[in-house]
Amino acid sequence: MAEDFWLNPWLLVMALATSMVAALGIFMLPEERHGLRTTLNLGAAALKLVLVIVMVWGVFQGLEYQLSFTMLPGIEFELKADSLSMMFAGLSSVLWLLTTAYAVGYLENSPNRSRFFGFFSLCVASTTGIALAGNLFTFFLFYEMLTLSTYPLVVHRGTAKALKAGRSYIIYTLSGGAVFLLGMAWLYAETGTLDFAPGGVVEGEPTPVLAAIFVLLVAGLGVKAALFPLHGWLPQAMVAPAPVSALLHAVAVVKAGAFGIVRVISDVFGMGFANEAGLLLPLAGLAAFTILFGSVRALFQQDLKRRLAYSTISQVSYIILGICLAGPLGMVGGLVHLLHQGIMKITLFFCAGNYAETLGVHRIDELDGAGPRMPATSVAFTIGAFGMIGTPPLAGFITKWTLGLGSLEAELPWVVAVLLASSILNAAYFLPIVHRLWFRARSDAWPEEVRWGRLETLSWLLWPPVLTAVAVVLIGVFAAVPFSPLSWAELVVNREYRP
Amino acid sequence: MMAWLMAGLLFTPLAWAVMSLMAGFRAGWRLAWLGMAVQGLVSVLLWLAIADQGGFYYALGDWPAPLGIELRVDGLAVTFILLTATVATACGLHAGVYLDPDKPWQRYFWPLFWFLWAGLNAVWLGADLFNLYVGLELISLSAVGLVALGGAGDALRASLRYLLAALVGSLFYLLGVALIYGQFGTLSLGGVAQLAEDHTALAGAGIALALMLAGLALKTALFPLHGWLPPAHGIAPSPVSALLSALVLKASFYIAARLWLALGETQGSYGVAQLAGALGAAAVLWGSWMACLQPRLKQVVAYSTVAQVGYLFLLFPLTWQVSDQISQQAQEGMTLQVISHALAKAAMFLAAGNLVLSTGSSKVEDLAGVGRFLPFSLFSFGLAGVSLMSLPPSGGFAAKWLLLQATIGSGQWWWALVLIAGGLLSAAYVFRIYRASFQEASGQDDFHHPPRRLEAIPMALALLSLGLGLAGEPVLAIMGLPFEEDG
Amino acid sequence: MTAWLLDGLLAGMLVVTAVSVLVSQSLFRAVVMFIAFGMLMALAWMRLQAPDIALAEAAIGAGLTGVLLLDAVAHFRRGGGTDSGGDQG
Amino acid sequence: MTPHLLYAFTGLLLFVTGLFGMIALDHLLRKLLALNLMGSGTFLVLVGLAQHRNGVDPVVQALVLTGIVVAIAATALGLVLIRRYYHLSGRSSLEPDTNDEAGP
Amino acid sequence: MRRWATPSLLAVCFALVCVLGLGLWSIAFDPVGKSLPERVRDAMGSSGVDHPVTAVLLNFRSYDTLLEIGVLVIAAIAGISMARLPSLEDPAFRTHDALLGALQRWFVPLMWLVAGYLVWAGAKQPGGAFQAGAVLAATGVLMRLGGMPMDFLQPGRLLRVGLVLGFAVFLLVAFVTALVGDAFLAYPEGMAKSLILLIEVSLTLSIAMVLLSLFVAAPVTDATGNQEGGHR
Repeated sequence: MAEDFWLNPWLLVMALATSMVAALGIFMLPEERHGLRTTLNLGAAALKLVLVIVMVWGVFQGLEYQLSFTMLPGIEFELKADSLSMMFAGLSSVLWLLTTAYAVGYLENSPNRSRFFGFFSLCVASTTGIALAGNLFTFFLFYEMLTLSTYPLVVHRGTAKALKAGRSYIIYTLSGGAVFLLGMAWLYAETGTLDFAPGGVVEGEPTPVLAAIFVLLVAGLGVKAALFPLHGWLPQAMVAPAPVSALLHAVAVVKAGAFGIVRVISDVFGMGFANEAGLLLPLAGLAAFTILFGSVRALFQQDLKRRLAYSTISQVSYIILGICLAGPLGMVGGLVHLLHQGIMKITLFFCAGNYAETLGVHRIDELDGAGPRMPATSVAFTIGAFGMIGTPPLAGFITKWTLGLGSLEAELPWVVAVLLASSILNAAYFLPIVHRLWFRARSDAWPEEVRWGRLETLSWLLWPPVLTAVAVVLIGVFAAVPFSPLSWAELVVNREYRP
Repeated sequence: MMAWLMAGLLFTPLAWAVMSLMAGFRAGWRLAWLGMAVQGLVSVLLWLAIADQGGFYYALGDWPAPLGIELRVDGLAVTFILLTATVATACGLHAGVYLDPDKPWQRYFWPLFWFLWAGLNAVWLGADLFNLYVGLELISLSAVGLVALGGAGDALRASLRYLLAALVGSLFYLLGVALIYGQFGTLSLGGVAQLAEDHTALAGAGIALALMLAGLALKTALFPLHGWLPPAHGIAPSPVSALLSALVLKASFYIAARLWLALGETQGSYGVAQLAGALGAAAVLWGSWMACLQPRLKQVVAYSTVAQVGYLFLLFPLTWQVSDQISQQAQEGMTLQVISHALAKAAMFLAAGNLVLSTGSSKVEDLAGVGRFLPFSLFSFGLAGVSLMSLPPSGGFAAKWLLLQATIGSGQWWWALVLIAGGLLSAAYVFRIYRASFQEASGQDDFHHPPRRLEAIPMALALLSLGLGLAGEPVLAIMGLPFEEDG
Repeated sequence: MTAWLLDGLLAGMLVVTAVSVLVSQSLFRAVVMFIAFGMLMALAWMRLQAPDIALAEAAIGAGLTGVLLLDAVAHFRRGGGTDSGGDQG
Repeated sequence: MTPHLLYAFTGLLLFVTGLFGMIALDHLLRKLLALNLMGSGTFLVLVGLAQHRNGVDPVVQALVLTGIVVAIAATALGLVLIRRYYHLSGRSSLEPDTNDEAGP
Repeated sequence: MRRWATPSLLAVCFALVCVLGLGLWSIAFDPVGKSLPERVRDAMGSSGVDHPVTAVLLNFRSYDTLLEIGVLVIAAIAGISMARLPSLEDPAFRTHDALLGALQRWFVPLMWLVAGYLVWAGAKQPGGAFQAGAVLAATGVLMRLGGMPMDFLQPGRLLRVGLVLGFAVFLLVAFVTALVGDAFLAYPEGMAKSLILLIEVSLTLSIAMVLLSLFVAAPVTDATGNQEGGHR
């Protein structure tokens, strides 16, 4: 009885529906019903979090949620919750709640909020769908839905610059989707299945055709994961409002790409097969190059959000690099970074948004003395930055340590060198910001300062970064506790390797 | 029972045409409600009947073929009848509100509308080559009449071009019919197909088939014979454009497909099949490209029709001398593409009409800021666009998926590239419209709000086309209903 | 033999009138040639042992279409607005 | 070879002649005439070929009667449109658009 | 470019003639299948008329004929939707010719007679509704040219009734035959002849009306267009 309740597959649908229904409701609401809209938004986000927690518990117990129906002959729409999908779903539902709260504050008094929050919710629904997708086809469905629902967010401001960024975003992502579709259709024609299964569904000898399919699929996903040379859209998309950037970078878009690559490697081709076919090493090389390339480019950015954007390009490739190490430890490192990077990066973006909204600061050289002016925000930013660099005992350290062990296990010592070099570069582009925040005095007035009562900024804007910053510390310090990202990643990998 | 269903489909639209000619526009509209209800009911009943007892030939006037005219009532025909009932009803409901009842010429809208519907049903069910010709003419002339209705110089020019193209196409088809009759001595498609199986690769029959296909391609606006389409579809009132793009074009394509499936294998050739596919591919690329350049909203949609029709012609290479399974996939893909394009394009034209009505301008650039005032119609337009871009879960995606499988399965991978490129190009013109509407407004604030119903209809159609992919299997099941040759 | 000669002559004249419908300079002439063509068609139908069609062709094809066309030519001759169509006679 | 076949070949020639006129001529009225030539040609092929194989064939004769009525309906409608178009715009031809010509 | 257009078009047409001619030739000397006229001969007995063409038109393939009348009605509808004024209102257009007057006086009744005969004869020998309708219409055109006002041709109820009369009767017969018999347009035993005659007569009137109305509708006067979004 109790088992039945926990195993109810409609939980999957409900987890999807919360944000989907919220989106529809919000579209219908008149522009001026702010209170109702906020309630609907936060209520849906909270409800989704509860549903996901229930499923996390269930998956931990070893249950597997599954729901499917046939769409076309041979093609199923399938939702499935396994340990890997709960990882991504958990991340997105937690961060959605925080980002929604943040966005409510951020967009106070700006037009077109119904449209914004409607697409925002759709975007999260797509992310949840990507997480819960039980086969490649369902994954693709939500992957394209994500593309469509983020476009209005990117161009939300309607300025010429935003429209240009939106255009390049849509060209990149739709082309990626098309390439992915081609790979998927070919895969189906070759293997007759699109299912995800631990250890992969591809059988037999590696062939050039399978290699070509792998390249197509990874190239399609690499666009969203901002893998070099497919990263061009990401820095431009920075014109979007801060909560959008935060969501795009930490949770939705780039992570969808990275998560997809993980799925393709581990559940479609199978780690062993992909490694034997010699597909992983080139990808690892590309990921390593992207890590260094992103970091170097970040050094030269003067715009705070652009620097963070290049940092994202660099950091997401850690995930791919980890998977490509083709060993249990490497995979743990990659997966745990999926969560860690999300939480750290969203902290940084929240803070950047706060500086922009409260002080009107967009450029790094305008940040002098922001620390004393906005202490809580700046502390959060500092924690995020140190986390990124990989300072013990913060979250980023756990990642880099595990990845390092993984690369030694895989006997690829050059990866350690890449990790070290990247950490040094990270420090090189983050420490000057921290230095400016705390150790430089302000000589002139802020570009556009807004006062929001007693606190340093609006409380909607203040709490999300503070909470995520606390989380960065906690998941680093308590990495060994059950349900911490690290333990969950180990759980995923254990199940993957010993199904 | 069956006789009444046939009558319901073939004769009631004609009767309604007569009655609404007697009535004015408003009375005609009230009449139309009843007529559309009857059509919907009859279509569903026919579907149930076929599902129950399988498809069959129906001899009109109790004269069996080849002497009399036979109707072929099978799953595919029922699919198209249901589609027609859906789309035509939507367009009719939209037209009743959209058209200005005080203009004296609007009273002739309903008779033409019903004649068009009768012609469509006649074509879906027709299994007699000459009867199909008459059905085509019925459709073409009423479509031309609808385009020209009350029109000014531009509309007349468009309708004249349309008329001439349609007539030339019909004559090509008829010449082909003449040769087929000379060759096989019968006009019944079933009889011809049977004879063709015993006598393969007859030179004359091959030429006749090519002639008929050429004429039908002209009527379907296959590149490079598409020149007449954008003006006609772009300038007609929106409900008419929707009807033309969604259904009228499909009628001639449907005949071409039926001919090809019946005769292509035995009398066609690799060259004809590949040529049709190549022209279709060119249509996809050229139509999409032209759609990106059009300054007027409805022209964009019209060129998109040129492109989308191109996909349909991939049916020819994908069903010629391939395994049954691949041919089946291609046919299913084609059917889904017809349905999803019909729904999406009707939604798009109706939504475009609302946008034009609301901004008072037909230019794309004047859409700036409309996103704030008319999100509902814009949203319908967008959802329909998703289907045209063939993104999942839309019907367009399901169609493309099946076609992709057929291309890969038959080893003709070059069509796969066309399918992919076409999807991207259609995204380009759809996003061009979004982009214009997201632009923050330069002053223009006096948007007119169309009535609720005008907004609801395109939305319903767009949702149908979007959800079609999810219901792909049951829809294809209708098409796959069994057919008994002598039932 | 005479029958063949007659048929051959009729067929030849059909083609000749058809071509002259298309090439004649003046619109009026073209229409007159077209009516003549209709008459020849009626004859041809008689030769094909199709009296029904011959009657219809004479009445509808040559007769009515001819009147309609002549009326239209008169309309074009009177002129309706600025002329850009070129050839009228 | 029968006389019927001779007429069928004549019909073929008429069809192509008409097609040529349809494409080559600009004036709408001439296009309409060319169209009628094409129609007559088609009817000749239909009857000539069928009667060549069957002898006198009432079926094709009936078909051609139907076809003639359809043709005159189309012609008359075309005339109405052409005259109105001429009246409103003063043009007697479809001036070449940026795109392809009507017709094949 | 333009210089080469006509010669290349000619070449294409020539090629087309060759290909089609070959096709025609190969068909003419290699026909397959049975011949249809024999079946017509066998079925004539139950067709209700003696003339095979009429039997095909109004019995075996009556559905074609029904749709074809539909096409005519469509053309008429589209035509009269453009008519604003009757055609020959223009004084310059009216002929007061003594010859025409005399012609009319004698000719018109004669033509009516011919038309009536054609309909009646259609059952047994060449002739029928189309031919009769055309003759009637031609008579009407003559009368019109002679300056008869013919008010019934103004777009109005009477015109519309006239236009669809034949079509409506045809449809009605289709329904009634289905009610009493077992299929559409399957005429009951013995009734075939009278039903066909009824259809023919009403068709004759309608066909004449359609053709006349198209003749009248052709000329135009100015009218405002309705183009979407044409304001800006």
